[in-house]
Amino acid sequence: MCLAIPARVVELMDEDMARVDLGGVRKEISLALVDEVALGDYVIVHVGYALSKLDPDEAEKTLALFAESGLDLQAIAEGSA
Amino acid sequence: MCLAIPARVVELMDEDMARVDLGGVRKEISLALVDEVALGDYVIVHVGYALSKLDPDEAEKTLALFAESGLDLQAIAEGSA
Amino acid sequence: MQANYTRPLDLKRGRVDLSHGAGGRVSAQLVRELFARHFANPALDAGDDGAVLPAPGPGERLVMATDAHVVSPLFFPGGDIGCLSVHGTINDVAVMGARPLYLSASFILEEGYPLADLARIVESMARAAREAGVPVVTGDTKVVEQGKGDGVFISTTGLGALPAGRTLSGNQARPGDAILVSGTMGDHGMAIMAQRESLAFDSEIVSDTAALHGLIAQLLEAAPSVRVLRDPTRGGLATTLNEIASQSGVGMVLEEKAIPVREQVDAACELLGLDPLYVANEGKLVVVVPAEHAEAALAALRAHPLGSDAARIGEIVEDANAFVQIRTGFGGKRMVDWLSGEQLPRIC
Amino acid sequence: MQANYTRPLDLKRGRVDLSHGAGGRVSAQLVRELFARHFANPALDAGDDGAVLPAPGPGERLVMATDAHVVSPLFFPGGDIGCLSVHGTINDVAVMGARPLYLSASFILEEGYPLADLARIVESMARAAREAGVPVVTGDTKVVEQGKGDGVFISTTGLGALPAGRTLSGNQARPGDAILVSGTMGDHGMAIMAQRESLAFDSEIVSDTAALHGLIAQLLEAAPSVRVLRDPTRGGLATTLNEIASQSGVGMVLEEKAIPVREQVDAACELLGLDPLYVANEGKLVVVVPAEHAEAALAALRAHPLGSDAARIGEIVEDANAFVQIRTGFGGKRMVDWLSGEQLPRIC
Amino acid sequence: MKYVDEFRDGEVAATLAEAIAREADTGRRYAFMEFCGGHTHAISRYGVTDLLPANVRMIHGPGCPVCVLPIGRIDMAIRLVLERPEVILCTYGDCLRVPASDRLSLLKAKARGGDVRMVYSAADALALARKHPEREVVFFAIGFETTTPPTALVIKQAQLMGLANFSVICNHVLTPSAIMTILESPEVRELGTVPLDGFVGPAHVSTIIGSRPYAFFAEEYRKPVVIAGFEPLDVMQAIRMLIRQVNEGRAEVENEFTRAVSEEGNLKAQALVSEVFELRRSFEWRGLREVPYSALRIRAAFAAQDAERKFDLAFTPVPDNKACECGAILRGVKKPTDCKIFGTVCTPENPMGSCMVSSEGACAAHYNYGRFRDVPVVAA
Amino acid sequence: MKYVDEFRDGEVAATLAEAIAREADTGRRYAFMEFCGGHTHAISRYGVTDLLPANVRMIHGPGCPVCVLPIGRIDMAIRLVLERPEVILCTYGDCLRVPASDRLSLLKAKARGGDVRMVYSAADALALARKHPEREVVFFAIGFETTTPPTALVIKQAQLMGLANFSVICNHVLTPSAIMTILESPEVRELGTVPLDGFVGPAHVSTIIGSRPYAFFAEEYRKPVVIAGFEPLDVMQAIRMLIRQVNEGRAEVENEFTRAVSEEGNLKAQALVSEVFELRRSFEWRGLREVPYSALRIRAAFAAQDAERKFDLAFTPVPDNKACECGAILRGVKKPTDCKIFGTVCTPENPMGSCMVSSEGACAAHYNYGRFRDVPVVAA
Ligand code: SF4
Ligand code: SF4
Ligand SMILES: [Mg+2]
Ligand SMILES: [Mg+2]
Ligand SMILES: [Mg+2]
Ligand SMILES: [Mg+2]
Ligand SMILES: [Mg+2]
Ligand SMILES: [Mg+2]
Ligand SMILES: [Mg+2]
Ligand SMILES: [Mg+2]
Ligand SMILES: [Mg+2]
Ligand SMILES: [Mg+2]
Repeated sequence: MCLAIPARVVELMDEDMARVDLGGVRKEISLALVDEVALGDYVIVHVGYALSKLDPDEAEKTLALFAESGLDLQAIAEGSA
Repeated sequence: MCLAIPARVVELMDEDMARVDLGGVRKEISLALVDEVALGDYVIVHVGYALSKLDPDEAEKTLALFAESGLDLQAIAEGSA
Repeated sequence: MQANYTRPLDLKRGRVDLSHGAGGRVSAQLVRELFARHFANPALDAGDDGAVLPAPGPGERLVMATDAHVVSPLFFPGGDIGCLSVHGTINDVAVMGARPLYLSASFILEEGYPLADLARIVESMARAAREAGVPVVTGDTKVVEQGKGDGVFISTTGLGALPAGRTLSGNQARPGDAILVSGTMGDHGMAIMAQRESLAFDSEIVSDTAALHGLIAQLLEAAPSVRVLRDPTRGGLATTLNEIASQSGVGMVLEEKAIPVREQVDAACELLGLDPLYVANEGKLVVVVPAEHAEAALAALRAHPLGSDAARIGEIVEDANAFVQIRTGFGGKRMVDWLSGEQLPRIC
Repeated sequence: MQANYTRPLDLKRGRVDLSHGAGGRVSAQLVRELFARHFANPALDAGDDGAVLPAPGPGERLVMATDAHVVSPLFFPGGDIGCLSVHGTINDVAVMGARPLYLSASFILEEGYPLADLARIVESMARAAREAGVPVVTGDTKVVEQGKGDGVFISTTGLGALPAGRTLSGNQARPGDAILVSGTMGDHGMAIMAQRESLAFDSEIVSDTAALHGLIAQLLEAAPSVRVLRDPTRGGLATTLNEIASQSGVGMVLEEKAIPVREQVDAACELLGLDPLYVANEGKLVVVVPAEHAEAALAALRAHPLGSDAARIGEIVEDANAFVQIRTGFGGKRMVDWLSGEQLPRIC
Repeated sequence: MKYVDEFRDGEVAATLAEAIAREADTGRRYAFMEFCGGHTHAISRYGVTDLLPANVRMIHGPGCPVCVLPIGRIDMAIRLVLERPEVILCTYGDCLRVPASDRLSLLKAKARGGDVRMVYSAADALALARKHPEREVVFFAIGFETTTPPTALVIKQAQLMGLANFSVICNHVLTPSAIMTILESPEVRELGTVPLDGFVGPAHVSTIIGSRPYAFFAEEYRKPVVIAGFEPLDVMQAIRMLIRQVNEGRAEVENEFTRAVSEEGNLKAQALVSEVFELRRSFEWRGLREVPYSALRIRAAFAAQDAERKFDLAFTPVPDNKACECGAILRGVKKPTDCKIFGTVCTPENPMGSCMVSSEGACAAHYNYGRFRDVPVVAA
Repeated sequence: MKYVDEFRDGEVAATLAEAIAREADTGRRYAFMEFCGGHTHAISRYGVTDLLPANVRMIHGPGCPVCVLPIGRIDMAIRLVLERPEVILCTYGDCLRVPASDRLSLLKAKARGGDVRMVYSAADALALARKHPEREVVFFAIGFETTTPPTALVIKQAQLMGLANFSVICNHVLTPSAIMTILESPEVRELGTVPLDGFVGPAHVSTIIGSRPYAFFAEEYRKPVVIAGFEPLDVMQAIRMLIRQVNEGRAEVENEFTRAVSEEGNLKAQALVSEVFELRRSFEWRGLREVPYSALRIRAAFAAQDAERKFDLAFTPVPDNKACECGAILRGVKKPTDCKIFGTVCTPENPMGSCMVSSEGACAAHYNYGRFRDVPVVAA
């Protein structure tokens, strides 16, 4: 449920509107539900509204956590080799 | 102007309506503009309304007048022969 | 569970919806349960993007003709859009002198149209194709939103084989040729008009919709010298004759009294202020034939059930202006021009 | 006075009205000043009810295919209904392995449609036909009242010649065969969707509409063993593969990562909740070819400008249930089913 | 069709033609105007001219309600239906193609999204209003005295039913005023400039108004009038009767159409018309300009049914094409082929003047039925 | 696509799969419910199950707002749009095909002449109302906490603009109440009957409500919850985190989706929602029956924007098909293939129960993506 996707704000417009970019596709959305969005921020877009900002640091951390399992695996593989 | 055609009343209906026949085609028309129309009468129909009754005797007389010219012609032709 | 089950189409209460035209499982089902079922023939049954068909015999050329059918109402006395769409295109192939071989059919359906009515149309179409011996070998179906169509539109394309050496064309009429028609004028158009809510009248007028290739075959056998054949559809006899006159660069002189018109069609025309010469036919022929073969041609037409009211109605004359003239039953002369605008009932 | 003068069509400010479809002088004018002018070819110019055409060579069979075109909007990035209606039908003929020869076109116009836009469509159609070398040899035009059509509908029928001995059909796929596509998936459908008022987004996505017979000729020369060709239009690649699987009674296993999809198409699909495998193409091929000739076929596709993104995307397997499976880029496996219903943007 | 076919008989026509030829004085010319489009149509359709001697000439009058409808009235209806989406504008088929300003017509306004519908009868317009209470149904009514009574009837019925969504744009015009205008034109008044020896009087108009209103013309202007049916034999007989009057120096109202026309006309219909309508002080006729007291408007008592009041519609006159010779043609001074743009700029598909608008107009009738006579048959 | 593609990486997936296999205790079975359809979709779409060890089983929850929408609510909208021609009913694409009574759906109601339109956004519905002042625009709003704030916004905007022709049928439902209902079901409560070892918590719902509301379940019912993004790597990581909690005997709320979800959520959106909406005492969920305090309705202060009040709409419950096993499937007791009519009477084209309605429902997901596993590959 709740199809939403991170997109980058490429233009701030009047009336809480913004243009976002997703893989080269651009769409006007509303920022009325989130505060303090800046150009270049990623926001999570749902039915034409930004629901929240996306935190790039946290995204990196999560990706690092995934990778961690890879490292573990590698370590173990090496250990067992 | 004023396309109108003689048609025979084949059915008297409610609310001043009647069904008329023209060469086998039947259509509902209004008799609201003419008085005392009887079954079998011919009426002059225009935009779905009877405008007047057609007088069969007068029609015969008119046809006879046409024919008269024919008789004349013949008489003259014979006279000149 | 069944691996690939689909519940059968609801041909009683169901209606066309957008999914019937979306190209997915439901579209495939509509094709399978309705179109393929009724049109059944090997080329269509293959279920490919195109039909593979035997080519005509050696020396023969192809004739291709197409018509979009948009009649309203879809069902009318004497027929419906289904059989009409078969006859209309077969006739365009046949008047070129060709043996009609195959038909394609493309449907544009309006969202909300009852499947039961669609089924009746498809059955009628299949029956007409079967009776004519001309199978519907390929097709396509699209669905448009409500208010963007009008129930059912059917475009058909016909393919035929033209024997070597035969040339029938609107440009072949020559001064001195006789003009024949295969029967009464205006039946189809008037049968449709009688159904229009705004004009409604009662009559026994029925559409003449019919496939004419049988009649034509008989005619061409008896009178191979026939120069022009055409079916006087939209625009009626008047417009068809003007087309031929202008293609051939000749004039015509018609004999009004000789043109067969049913009494009821005549009467309905009087009521509506129309001229039967401009009212559409869907099962009639105009024939231009050298005068010396006119009687043979006429006899051949009359010998066929679809030509029993055939008549010789006039002749081709020299006239670079391509005027079609008519000697009225009254004794005068006038022009019969192209249909101007469209046929609208008049009060004046 | 001039004997038969008609003022030229007002192609700047004029609009389609019912008289353009009534079959009279105005209809003839529309044909003459617009259709015949742009499509100009001897068969059409004859102005008869059907076109007389040379038949294919000895031993060749005919292929006949038809499509109704009802796209909205009528003009879209990369094309319009005019060129689309030429490409779509040429492709259906070409995927049967036939050389496309002739097209017929049937127009259903909505009262009120601007003649200037109609002229653009006809020009585009004529250009597409010219570039493809496949003339529009016969046609028909009807006009429906406003609110009973949607601007312009075009049904085209194509005729082609199939060389002796060639059999391409959806029922020819065999276990072990390779599955190729000639390029990126979903471009056409997404180019259209981007124009819909309710979804509007900006992108550089353009329709891939193109005539594929040149590409196909090159392919069949390099890999005559090709078993199935099909253009994955409505319903997209997913539905086309399911059609082939069920016609041939085989299964398929696809490699998701191998299926080419443009980044922007992918992104637009994410935005709308759609799957590019179900989005329509109008200039792409699906090819089923014995594995041993797959690389030759791929090379031939890639050597053609319309096949530069061609890819081998999977293989045919034994499966009487005709399931199409896919190995996801993620490492799992799932089915790719027929399109169910129609493609609607989702929020969930 | 009884009472129709007998009056179209070619054999009788031939004998009548002989009689006319015999009775017409070869030493003089006869010019008669058939006022009505119905007669114009019959003459062209049946080729009556071919049956008349060369010295008998028929002049086509202004008696086609479509032809005389001024552009500004159609403009008014088009503005209404395009500006107000709630309006269903209904009218007779004849009105749909009448050209208006900006290359529009009601048919083209329909193509631009206006809800314009053809009706066969005024009653159908009323029915439409009952069927669509949420819409405003406006009936664009045209016609001479013949077509006026049905309009009067539906206006009265709408009032009785309290049908608030039905109204009428009244364009009904009067025959006698038009005849008068022609007789008052300088060319006709100055004897000799234009020969006008008599009138073939209206058929169906006269079923309503009777034969009496024509007496004035006969007496005041010394012009014979013969009321005639619309079948071709009626027309020929009327011509014959006119020739006799001219020959005998008479100027009377005679009635050839006795089978349907009486002296007093249809009193019931007349009463209805005067209950609902009153005279307009002046009304523009296409081709004839402003004609005093020549049209009807809806009485104040039926104001709710008067679309002109209800929607505050204003009439803006639009000048005819400068090259158009309609006025002169309608007065018998010129023939269609005397117009420089006949058959080139002005054709039935693109009429420039009123006479080309409906097939009953002098120019359209000549174009559709007679123009082959203007060009020699050319060998291919 | 940045922040998307990285979370779908097949190579990372393989390493995560290894990690899960390593960490999962081969001596026990794990059953986790992903509440959200978004997770169900990701699992099916990417074939995540193939990357999980055999003893880790995912149960598809009721978290698809389309699936849980009761028939009676759609019936209500259909009645409205078919009975009142002035109504334009707009809704998200997802709702159009949801089957209602009498074999109808909004799409089929459209085919019968109802003016039903798809919108991409609540803002589009509002724009439609401004564009068509003569019509009544009714927005049929569905969705969980994610989709509710936009609806609240347009209701407030409509009130501010004084837009009298815009109203909303509110079908917004609440995630925590649904989770509670599942946890309160007899099978889950009676330990052992149904194994339910933890929840993958909603992604986008949580961007609005934050992670805090789930603490209650973790503490009260001793069920671990891991909030996860909707990308397949997010799901796998969440499963790994759930396995760890189970292995370590913890029952905590953890957040895998920290890049978008905070503890407190989107306070601005929350404030807006509570200004416009209030709790419904009870609401029917398809498959779960009546769930207390599980949905929102429009506050009296916004009554003018409440289509249920404005048009006096009444909800009539419609029983689910008797053979349908949705309830049991949603509680994890049964699988789609346990339903006798799965894949025969009940298919995505003719769904009988809620789980077949949208591609995110358990039955539809299995039908569309997984049914090939149920039948052996048969040689032709
Ligand atoms: S031809 Fe046209 S412009 Fe000339 S007089 Fe006749 S109506 Fe007027
Ligand atoms: S298959 Fe259909 S009927 Fe059976 S449980 Fe699933 S949704 Fe319900
Ligand atoms: Mg044709
Ligand atoms: Mg035809
Ligand atoms: Mg034809
Ligand atoms: Mg197709
Ligand atoms: Mg319709
Ligand atoms: Mg096709
Ligand atoms: Mg195609
Ligand atoms: Mg195809
Ligand atoms: Mg045609
Ligand atoms: Mg439209």
